[in-house]
Amino acid sequence: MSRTPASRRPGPAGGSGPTPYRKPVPIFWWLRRRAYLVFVLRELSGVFIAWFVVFLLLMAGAIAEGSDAYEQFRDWSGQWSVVLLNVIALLFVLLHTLTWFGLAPRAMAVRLRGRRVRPGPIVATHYLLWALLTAAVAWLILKG
Amino acid sequence: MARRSPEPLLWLLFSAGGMAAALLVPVLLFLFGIAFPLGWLSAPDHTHLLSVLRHPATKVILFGLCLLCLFHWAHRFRYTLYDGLRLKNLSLVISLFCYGGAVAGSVAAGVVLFRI
Amino acid sequence: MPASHDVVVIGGGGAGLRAAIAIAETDPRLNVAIISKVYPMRSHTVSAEGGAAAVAGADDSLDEHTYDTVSGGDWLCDQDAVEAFVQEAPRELLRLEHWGCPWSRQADGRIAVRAFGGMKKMRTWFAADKTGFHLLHTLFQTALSYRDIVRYDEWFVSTLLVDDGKVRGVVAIELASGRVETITANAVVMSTGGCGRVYPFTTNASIKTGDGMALAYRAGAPLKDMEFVQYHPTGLPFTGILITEAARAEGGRLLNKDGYRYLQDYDLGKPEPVPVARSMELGPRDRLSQAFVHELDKGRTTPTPHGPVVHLDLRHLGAELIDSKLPFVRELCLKYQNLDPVTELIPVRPVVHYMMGGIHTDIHGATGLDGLYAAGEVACVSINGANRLGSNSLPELLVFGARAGRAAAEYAAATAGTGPGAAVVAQARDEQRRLERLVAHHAEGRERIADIRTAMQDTMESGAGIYRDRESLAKAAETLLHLRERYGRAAVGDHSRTFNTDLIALLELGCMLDVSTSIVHSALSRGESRGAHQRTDFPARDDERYLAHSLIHHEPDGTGRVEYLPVTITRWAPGERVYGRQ
Amino acid sequence: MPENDRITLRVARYRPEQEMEPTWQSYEVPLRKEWTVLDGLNHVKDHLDGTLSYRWSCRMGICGSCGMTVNGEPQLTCSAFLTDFAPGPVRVEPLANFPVVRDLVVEIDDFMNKLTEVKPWIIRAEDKPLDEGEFPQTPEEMDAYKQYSMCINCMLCYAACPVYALDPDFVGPAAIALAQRYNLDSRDEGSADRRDVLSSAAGVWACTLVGECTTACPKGVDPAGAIQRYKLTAATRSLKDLLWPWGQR
Repeated sequence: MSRTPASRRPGPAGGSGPTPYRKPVPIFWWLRRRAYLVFVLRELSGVFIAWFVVFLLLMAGAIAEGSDAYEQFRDWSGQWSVVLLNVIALLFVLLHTLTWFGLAPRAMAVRLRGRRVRPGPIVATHYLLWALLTAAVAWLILKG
Repeated sequence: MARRSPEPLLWLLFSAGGMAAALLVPVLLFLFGIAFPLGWLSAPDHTHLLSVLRHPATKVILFGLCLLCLFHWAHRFRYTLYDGLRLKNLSLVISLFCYGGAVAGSVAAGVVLFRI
Repeated sequence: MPASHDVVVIGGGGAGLRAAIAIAETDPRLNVAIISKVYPMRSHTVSAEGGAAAVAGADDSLDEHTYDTVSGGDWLCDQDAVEAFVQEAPRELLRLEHWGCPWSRQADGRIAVRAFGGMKKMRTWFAADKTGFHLLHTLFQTALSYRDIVRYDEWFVSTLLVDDGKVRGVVAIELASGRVETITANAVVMSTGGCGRVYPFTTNASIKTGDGMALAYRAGAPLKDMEFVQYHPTGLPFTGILITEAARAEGGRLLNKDGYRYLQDYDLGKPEPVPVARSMELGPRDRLSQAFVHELDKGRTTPTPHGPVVHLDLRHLGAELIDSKLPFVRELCLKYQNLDPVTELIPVRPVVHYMMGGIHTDIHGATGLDGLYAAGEVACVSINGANRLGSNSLPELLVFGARAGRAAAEYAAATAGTGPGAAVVAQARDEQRRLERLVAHHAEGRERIADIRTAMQDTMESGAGIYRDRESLAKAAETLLHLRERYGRAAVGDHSRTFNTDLIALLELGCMLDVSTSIVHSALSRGESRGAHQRTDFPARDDERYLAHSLIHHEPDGTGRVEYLPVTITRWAPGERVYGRQ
Repeated sequence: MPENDRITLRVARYRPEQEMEPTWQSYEVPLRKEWTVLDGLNHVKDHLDGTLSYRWSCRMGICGSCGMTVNGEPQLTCSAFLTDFAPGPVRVEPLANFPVVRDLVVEIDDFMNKLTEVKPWIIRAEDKPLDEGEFPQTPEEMDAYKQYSMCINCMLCYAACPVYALDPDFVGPAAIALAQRYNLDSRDEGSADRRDVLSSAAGVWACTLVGECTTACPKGVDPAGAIQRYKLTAATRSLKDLLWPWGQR
């Protein structure tokens, strides 16, 4: 079957009606609906994840350089402005985590014994994994 | 049919980054960015951290985390500029900036981490 | 230069789409167009719920399906047509399966069937309780794969062009622009569906205004058996939304105000805990709706602000069965009745559902006019006789849609090259002028379209309802004549060319007035009670005089001339309709 | 609720022959507990102003004609009850993101074309003869696509989608969901034929998973999920092609 579809307005001489009205989209369209605003904030979380990478590398570099550099890094990261930035970043990252786990069942069609697994258990598995990894990382860092 | 669109691979990197970030970034950011600076928890000493960082597994994991996070940022930021600021007509510049940034950042991460 | 096609199909519902595909398959060189006043996927086929009957099981036979259909139709069916229908139905439903229709399945992957009213065996294929929806979308999406089928979406056909007894095309209005175009064709397939909207309380969508019946009737094709109007026993009060017969096939029970299964009082069998074929709640629709009227007369219905009701009880079926087999019933009850059938009774009352009558066609869909074919509810072949069995209408539109399509394709191929004559061009020009004058004329009108429409609907319900008699019908005929006069003074306040739904409402009302007049005159003429046509002044069936189809011809004064055509009997001599007993 | 309760409908009017952009017109209609917004509009059409244009048909949420924007949200007006908006006024506008033809009527040609592009029909290398009977399909196999087959083409998802608003080339939620409906059908062999359109820049990759299409869908189709799943399929496939370029397909 190698049919290709037609998509044309039939009839002779084409449309003669008046032009339809197209509503313009404002630049800040995402301020008009709560759901759109949440979406844009979610997308902005990417910026803070990038910031975290920068922060992590600065710290790693400082640790590698020696204990003096590490102390300097600690002084810098203890400034209220840096802490505030990290608090905001953490809030965005948490928004990312929650929305990410919430959307995970959308992309995955997990099948167990022929049956599609419902979204609930998939989300729960993500949270469980998150808890385990968080505990492991915390243990590794704090055990010293 | 060999159409080579980079989108699928970029999306895979974005997705992997999203997952890695969701799982690992909150605890790291909370500890090093907030809890230790504010003294809620006593910060680990330099020797301990250095020994953790020197472990090859840590290096590989952190490098992977940085790379994926950066590509995650790049993908999202690109679409935020496209849609949120309606700049799709600048798509080439934006793509270069975002993914170029991610590549550069990843190289920097490699240099920092693997020199420890 | 008018647009021209080999075949034009009017109506993009199940029958029209099936016809268009059949035409494209029969002769790929033919240029086919579908003209529809709505986008095809909006067509009323979408609302069909319960299923589509076709012999499937080893325990079933074509003869049994034929017998159920013929007895269900009170022996007014043409038996040759029914035999062709039951024979081709399974292949049509199977073809739909190959086209992707998500028929409900058994655990092993084969097609599942369910019981249905008036059917002795389980032979109703179903897609949960959205069968019509899936059937229509499957057909529409499959039709998209035929590049040569041109679509005129949201074009309203205002007249058929007829030259020398042959249909040569149509004049149609494009809603979006208001332009009026002549579209010529060598053959026309009419598949615009029914006319439930001539009644006040109907399951039918707002678009079911009998346009195709009226167009054919005015053009000279007679309408057949118009007095047979099916009332479905279970509609939701106020909205008239259909609660499918499948609800009863799965075990739902009808209860009067005392919680009593009243159907046992009307020679429909004894109440059993599980559904029994051709018995009680699985009796035919005409008998069930008539039983409701008797319960009403005995004061055993429950009054509500929207009329008296009885109750449909599904509670004993449980949530799991309802969610898997009847999800739409639950959805509709929750949304429109604010109740959950898992735990509550559903109030229901009879509601106008289907026209057994329609444009007279032969077994190939050919009408009384050369070049005009018809299929689906708009047509009367007749396989439904005096009462259609539930789940026969979907296979009917497939079987006869395909048949009409093939016949139209052959006719168009045979008459190819004969362009429209001068008479057709003149007619088209006249129609264009008429439409322009119509808008100007009705701009001065004072009568509200909705008022005339409501008056017509009330007239039909009181004069030609479940039970009628000479007096009620004669009065209805008189009122309709008066309404025609008022129609001449109807007001069209909208003078825009762009998407003028006021003008369309006017044209639809004109069609409905013609169709309702044909119903009333056909009903007046038939002095017997048969199936859905119950005359209190002639309570018995009269095979001596009326084992015949009524054919009503349009008269210029707006009335109709009724003739009779004998019913085709092949192997099933008329007998008693027996339900609920051996 | 007293019988004489009333509610105001603020309706967007657009008469292209008379005005350059839409204006508002208010109508007062009875507020009854059974009445939907559509019943309110019908009351206006029948008794107050015959010039108001809108589409409707089945009034039972299955034909997909009567989608409009009610108080800012895309909804089927036959399923939106007036009492839920009391005391009003109720703002009724045409569906967002589509060109407005007249009053509450929008042009959906764009969707109709896109629907055709994604080839929403069974594609097979070889047709199976009818004499061989049906394609067996277990309830589990049917479950794989059933949800996506419930789309009534009402266009609420396009009206809710900001990506479609910004980029009219986007194939869009319903069309992609319907493509997936066939891709995931065990009878179909046409996923390769649909790949070009679906994995183009205007296909799934344009979607940023706002998720509003799924929220707006009155039939629980979850187009956002359909798109995500297709992304995963396409990405996995690309990865395989990259790692085993010599592998089969």
